[in-house]
Amino acid sequence: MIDLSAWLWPGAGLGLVTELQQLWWYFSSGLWLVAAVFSLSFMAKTPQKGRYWLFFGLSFAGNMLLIAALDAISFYIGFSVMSLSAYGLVVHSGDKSARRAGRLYLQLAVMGELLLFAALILRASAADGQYDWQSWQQVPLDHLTILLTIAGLGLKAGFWPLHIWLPQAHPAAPAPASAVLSGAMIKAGVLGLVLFLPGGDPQLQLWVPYMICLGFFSAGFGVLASLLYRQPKVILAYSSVSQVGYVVILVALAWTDNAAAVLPVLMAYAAHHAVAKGALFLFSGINARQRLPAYWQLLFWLPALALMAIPLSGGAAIKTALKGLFSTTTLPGWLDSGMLAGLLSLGALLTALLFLHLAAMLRQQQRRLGPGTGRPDFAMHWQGACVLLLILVLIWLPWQWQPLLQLSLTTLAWPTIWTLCWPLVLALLLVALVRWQQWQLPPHYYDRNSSVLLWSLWLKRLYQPQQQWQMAQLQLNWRPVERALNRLAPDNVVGASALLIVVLLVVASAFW
Amino acid sequence: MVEFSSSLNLFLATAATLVAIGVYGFIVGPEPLRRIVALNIISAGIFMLMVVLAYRSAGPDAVSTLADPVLHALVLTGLVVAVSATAFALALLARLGKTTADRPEEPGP
Amino acid sequence: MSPFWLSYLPLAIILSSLLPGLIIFTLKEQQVKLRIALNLLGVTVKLVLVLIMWQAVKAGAVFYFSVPFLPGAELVLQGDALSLLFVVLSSVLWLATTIYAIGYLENSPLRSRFFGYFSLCVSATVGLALSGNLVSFLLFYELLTLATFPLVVHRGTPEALAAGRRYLAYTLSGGLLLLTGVALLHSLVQSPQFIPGGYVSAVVSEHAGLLQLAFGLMIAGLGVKAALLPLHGWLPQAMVAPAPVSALLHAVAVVKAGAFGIIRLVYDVFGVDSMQQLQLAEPLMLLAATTILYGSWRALAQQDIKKRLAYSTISQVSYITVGVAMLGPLAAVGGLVHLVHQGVMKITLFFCAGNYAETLGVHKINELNGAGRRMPLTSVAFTVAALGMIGIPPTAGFISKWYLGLGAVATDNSLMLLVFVFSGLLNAAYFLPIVYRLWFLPQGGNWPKEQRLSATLETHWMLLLPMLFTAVLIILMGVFASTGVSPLSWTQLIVEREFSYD
Amino acid sequence: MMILLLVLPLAAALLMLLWPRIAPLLALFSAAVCSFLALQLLLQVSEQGTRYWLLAGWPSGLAIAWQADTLSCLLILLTAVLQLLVGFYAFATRARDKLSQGFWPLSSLLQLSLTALWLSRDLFNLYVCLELLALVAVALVSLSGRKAIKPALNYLLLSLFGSLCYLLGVVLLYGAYGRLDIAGLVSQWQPNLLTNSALLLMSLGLMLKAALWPLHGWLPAAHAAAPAPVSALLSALVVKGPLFILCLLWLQLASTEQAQAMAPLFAGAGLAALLFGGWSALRTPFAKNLVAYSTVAQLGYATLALGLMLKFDQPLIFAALWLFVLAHALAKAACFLAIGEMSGTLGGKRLTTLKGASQTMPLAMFAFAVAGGSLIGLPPSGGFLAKWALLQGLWLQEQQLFWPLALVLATLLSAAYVFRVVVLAFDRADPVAPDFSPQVLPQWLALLPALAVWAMALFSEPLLLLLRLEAL
Repeated sequence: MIDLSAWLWPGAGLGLVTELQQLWWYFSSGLWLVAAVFSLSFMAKTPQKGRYWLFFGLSFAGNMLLIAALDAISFYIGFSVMSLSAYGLVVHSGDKSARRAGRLYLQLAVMGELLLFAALILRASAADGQYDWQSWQQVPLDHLTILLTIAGLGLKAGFWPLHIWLPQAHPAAPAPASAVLSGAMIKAGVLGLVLFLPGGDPQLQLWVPYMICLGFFSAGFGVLASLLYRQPKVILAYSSVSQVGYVVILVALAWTDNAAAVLPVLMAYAAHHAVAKGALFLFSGINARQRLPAYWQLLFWLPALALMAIPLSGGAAIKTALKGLFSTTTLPGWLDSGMLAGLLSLGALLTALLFLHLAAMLRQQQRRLGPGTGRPDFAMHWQGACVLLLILVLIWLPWQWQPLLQLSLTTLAWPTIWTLCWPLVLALLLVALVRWQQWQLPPHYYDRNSSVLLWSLWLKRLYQPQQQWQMAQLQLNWRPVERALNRLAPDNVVGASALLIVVLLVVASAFW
Repeated sequence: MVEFSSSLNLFLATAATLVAIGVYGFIVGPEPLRRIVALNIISAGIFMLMVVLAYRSAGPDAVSTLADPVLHALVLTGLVVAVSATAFALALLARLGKTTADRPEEPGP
Repeated sequence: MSPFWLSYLPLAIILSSLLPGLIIFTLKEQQVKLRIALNLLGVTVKLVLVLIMWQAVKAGAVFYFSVPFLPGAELVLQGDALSLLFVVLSSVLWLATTIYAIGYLENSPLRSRFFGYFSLCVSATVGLALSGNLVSFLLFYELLTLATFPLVVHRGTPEALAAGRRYLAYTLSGGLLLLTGVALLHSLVQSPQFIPGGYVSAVVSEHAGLLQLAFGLMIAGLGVKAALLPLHGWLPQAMVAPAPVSALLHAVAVVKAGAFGIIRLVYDVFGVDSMQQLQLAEPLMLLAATTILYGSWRALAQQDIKKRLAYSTISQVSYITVGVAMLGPLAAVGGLVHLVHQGVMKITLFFCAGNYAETLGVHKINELNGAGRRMPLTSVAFTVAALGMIGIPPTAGFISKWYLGLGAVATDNSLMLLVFVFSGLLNAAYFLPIVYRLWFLPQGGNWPKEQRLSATLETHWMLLLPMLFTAVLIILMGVFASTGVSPLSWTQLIVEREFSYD
Repeated sequence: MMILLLVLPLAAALLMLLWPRIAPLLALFSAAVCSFLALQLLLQVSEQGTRYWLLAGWPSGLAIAWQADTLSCLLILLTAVLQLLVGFYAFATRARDKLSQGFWPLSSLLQLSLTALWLSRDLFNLYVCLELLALVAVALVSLSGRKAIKPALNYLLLSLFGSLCYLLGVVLLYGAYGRLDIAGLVSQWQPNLLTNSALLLMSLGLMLKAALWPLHGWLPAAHAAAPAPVSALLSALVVKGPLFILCLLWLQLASTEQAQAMAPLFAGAGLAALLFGGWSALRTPFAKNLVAYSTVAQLGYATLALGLMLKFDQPLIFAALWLFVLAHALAKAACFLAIGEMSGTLGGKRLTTLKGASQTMPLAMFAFAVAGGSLIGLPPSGGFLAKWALLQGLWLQEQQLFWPLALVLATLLSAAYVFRVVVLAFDRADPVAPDFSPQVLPQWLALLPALAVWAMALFSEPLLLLLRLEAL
């Protein structure tokens, strides 16, 4: 740990002190590094590489800084650097959709930044000039601060309804950038939520049930929305929205007294999702570029299945643990743990639907690319190796990390397998049914441009007006009046002055 | 306060009339010469007033004996001033006449 | 160092720029070297003197120098912590601006006049910073108006003349209102030295109405230069001046003079207690808050770079006023430190704008597309300064906003926090599009009027160096805010002294 | 010493008529000696108190009363110094401007009459001084030749008319009280119809001569027509003579009720003069007219101060009145000299000829701007001192808001017309080329009075104290 308080502000420091930070640091840096390696090949032929690497490096640095931060201001610095330079990644391609998405991203990023700023200010003044996390843990929260924090960080974490930039920005960014956007940066928001809002605070307790509801809604919403899109990266983005919903539930649970039990699960979920989603995004990048041999589909299915929580996968372990947490945490009566478990199963069904849909769309994309150019070249292998690396991490993760390993092993029990599997099976059946019956919504329901872009445009027009209301300039021409007055002036100064004297004399004596 | 014998009232009225005529002439007359003359009439009126005032505290029959010498001195001084001023004014007027004769119409500024 | 010698230090600081200025007036146009030497000599001497003073003030000394002037109001030069903040700011930025101006005005006519008035302007600013009572302040305030006017109209074009007229109309009226207010206050309590805690408390109960009137008049007078809302009209016009002048005007001299005056008025004339008793702070704060939002809002629609910057100045300077008017120590730190930070950031922005105009002939925002590749250093500096203006960490702007925010919460002005957040949004809304154009849009066609000013660099080194210096300063002041040499620590020292009177 | 102050200019004037060739030297010499003497006198008087003389040993009431108080001494000093400065300027430019030889004796006579006027405390003697002053002034105006004759004649006629009004008033007073010295009159003064009308008559006559609004009509033409040094003297000194008498009348003679009744009228007239003069100066297309109208406006300050003094009886306001007079005298002299120099060199009467003057004639323009700064009242000039004193005096009266605000407005107008010229001078687009190469020395001489008015700041404290004491 590096103590910088003598140089910077009180409490300033960097270090990986808690387990939370360590884990976050490892999976984030891992993902960033893999994405960087991937980019070496993937971005080799794009114009303006320098700019790409600049922003990539900057946001990487920002992300790492915010994880290693031991105080709120360092976190905030890292957060700002990360989110603002990520703009450069979003708009990298420079085409119209990227610019639009970038605009929306930046608008929301700046808003989030400032909301977070306000929250930080409130928090810091409540903490009486201390900025380190430990001091902040002791200070009670108030609702305004909570709201501002959730809004500010939530805009980065991207759960419903703060997700609106995700489905725009992820498809627009190059694949490695989307991978880190979705894998690492979203998690940065989540990390913030955990760090800023320490568990056990009485005010915060009141928010827990609502956040759980929000999480569930987000999880469901993400999937349902994704079914209406056919672009793989959009689907992946919506999948992130949905997955973050679960993370939000975990974060909310971590705010309760049960934090000690929840945190490992949260960490596991975050890491798992980061790696899996990173792999998926990278794959979608490869998939969109060239025709792939069929066995390459494995690179898709492995992470997808992990996210769909088939037994023995990390995903399954986490889902199971989550279900367990519902029963061990004290929640208000109307949040029945059984109902919540049911919702989780429903969520699993939906997730499965999403990935099946995604698989179909990826295949479609392949088909559209036409006949392959022949053998996959070195670049493709390089990129594939990166994805594979992530997948290996994904598989290796549960075995390496003790808590997760135990959870994974429990999923091998029969009842658990059943609970985990029936949604998948049901999903398969459903999809098969839909395919067979050729059920489809009317075409205009698909791939709609989000109205968010319109709002963003409207907002832009608002803040970049060509004209503004101004005070009407009073245009009065005094010249004629002046001329008329000048004409009144006497020609004969002597006579006029003398007359004036007489008049004044008479008037004054009359009044005196 | 001042008391006047009634016989002096006539002189007073004359002085006032002179001043009034002069002022009228000064206001009305467009030619400078008329104004110079008018000024002289006014000063004549004022000097007359002064002369009359010199007898202000005297009785009606004591005209010759008890005049205020200071006022007479003042009148003399005033006359000197008035004459020199008039002379100067006339000189100026003459130069003005010369210049307007040289250049009949003078463009305004 | 004998005390006798030291007591003349404030005077010497003023003279160190005044005398070179006066000599420069008499120089011929061709004596370039001599002029530059004189300028730099003045700057160096001033910096050295300021450094001496800084060390002494830090140790607790207070400098005092007075000449008899009006009955009950001497001409006092006083070097205390607050005045030193402004003196250091203006001296350092004067250095930067002088170098910049030498580069900017190379081969342009009437340079002797320009640099002469330039030095006068700085002398007036420093005098204003050092003035120890209201009457001396008033004097330098008016001299500043006079010294800057020739700079504003330096180009002598019809627009410049119109701007100059407008500038004068505003600033002279302001000066007059200030004079009226100072006279009123003088008739009530005379004009003693500035003192932490103010000196009006004795008559607060007796003459509350008149004191309020005096405050209103003086704020109106100072508000003209500080560009408070209804009185800001001159500032956007005055940007027709050459870039170094705009830089100096916006960052240091004129605008800051007003803000500095407000600080003095609130803390050292009225004092916090009297301000509260007279209920003067609230209206001032609201006015300044309105100005913040209005300036930002108007900046949105400006298509001219310098004009946008000018409206941004209107908004940013009011942060200082808000910070001061919140009457809390933390807010005061924020306001005072923004005096410095805004100065450095805004001067950087104007240097950049000047570089674009001088090198590429670009004046409009929509001509800036792709300038980041043609002039990377300038664009980096611009970006840094713009981010600072928005208040993105780790720039200096963040520090001031941070303390302002803390102060707002500490003084229970959550409304102000909202204002800061919203204004931050607006700042982002008018700065980020420029940054976007610089870096992300391709260059559209030829530059309007491109000149190659340097063989190797993107533009003349004298235009680059000051700008880079201030840009680096922005980052340093932000990152090392807590160290002993930062403006922040100095303002904390000031606030400690201002708030610990009894 | 005082006699010397009077005899020296007279002797110089007479000698000049004998030896016209050394006239300039004589004039300068006498002005220099007089300045020195006046300074001595001022120091003496400020130390030992006011000095009185009764001429020729006559008893009080009969003799001509003279009195040298600090105010008189200050004014004498001002007169002498300005004579000297303007004399230098005239000397430096005499060849170029073809200044008539008549200037020198006339200027000495002007000094004589003014000195006598400042000293005199006898109504009739004041009348004689006034007449002499007017005649000399008119003669000076007429020096510039053809075009000046008409304005000079108008000036003369009105001046004589004013003198006669004044004389009538004096006569009425003498008729009532039988005395002419002010000190004696004060002791017997009663406010009644007679004194009322006498005061009115005298005041109106004096106002006409001092060109106070609304009787200022003759001034712009006359001052604009005169040669530059003459305009400087006229604006700076001549109009102050009647003003001085007016102040004597109202501040010393008039009873409190009379003063109170008249106060708003004077203040109103002053304000009107400020506004009207300022506006006219702002709109006139001619350079010298601008300065002349500015004189009308600045005299408004004095009138305003007089009115306020009558109303509030506040010594500070009295000090303000005379500070205005002092500052205006110096500043206006500089203005006229500078403008004269510039329009002479650039060749044209119109204001537009001054375009770009800051490049072609920077010194003269600087002089004008510096003097203008005092007219506006920028610190630390003399004008500022006056305004400061006035404001202080006003603020000492509770609930006085109107007059300070009016003052602000008037000052803005003055700023507007001063900077109208200055802004023009900074025009680089199409500067007017000089007809011949500008001379440096006259420009410096024009700058001198301007610097002097700013140097008043150095003596501000003693000045204010002296003048305040004078009012008590």
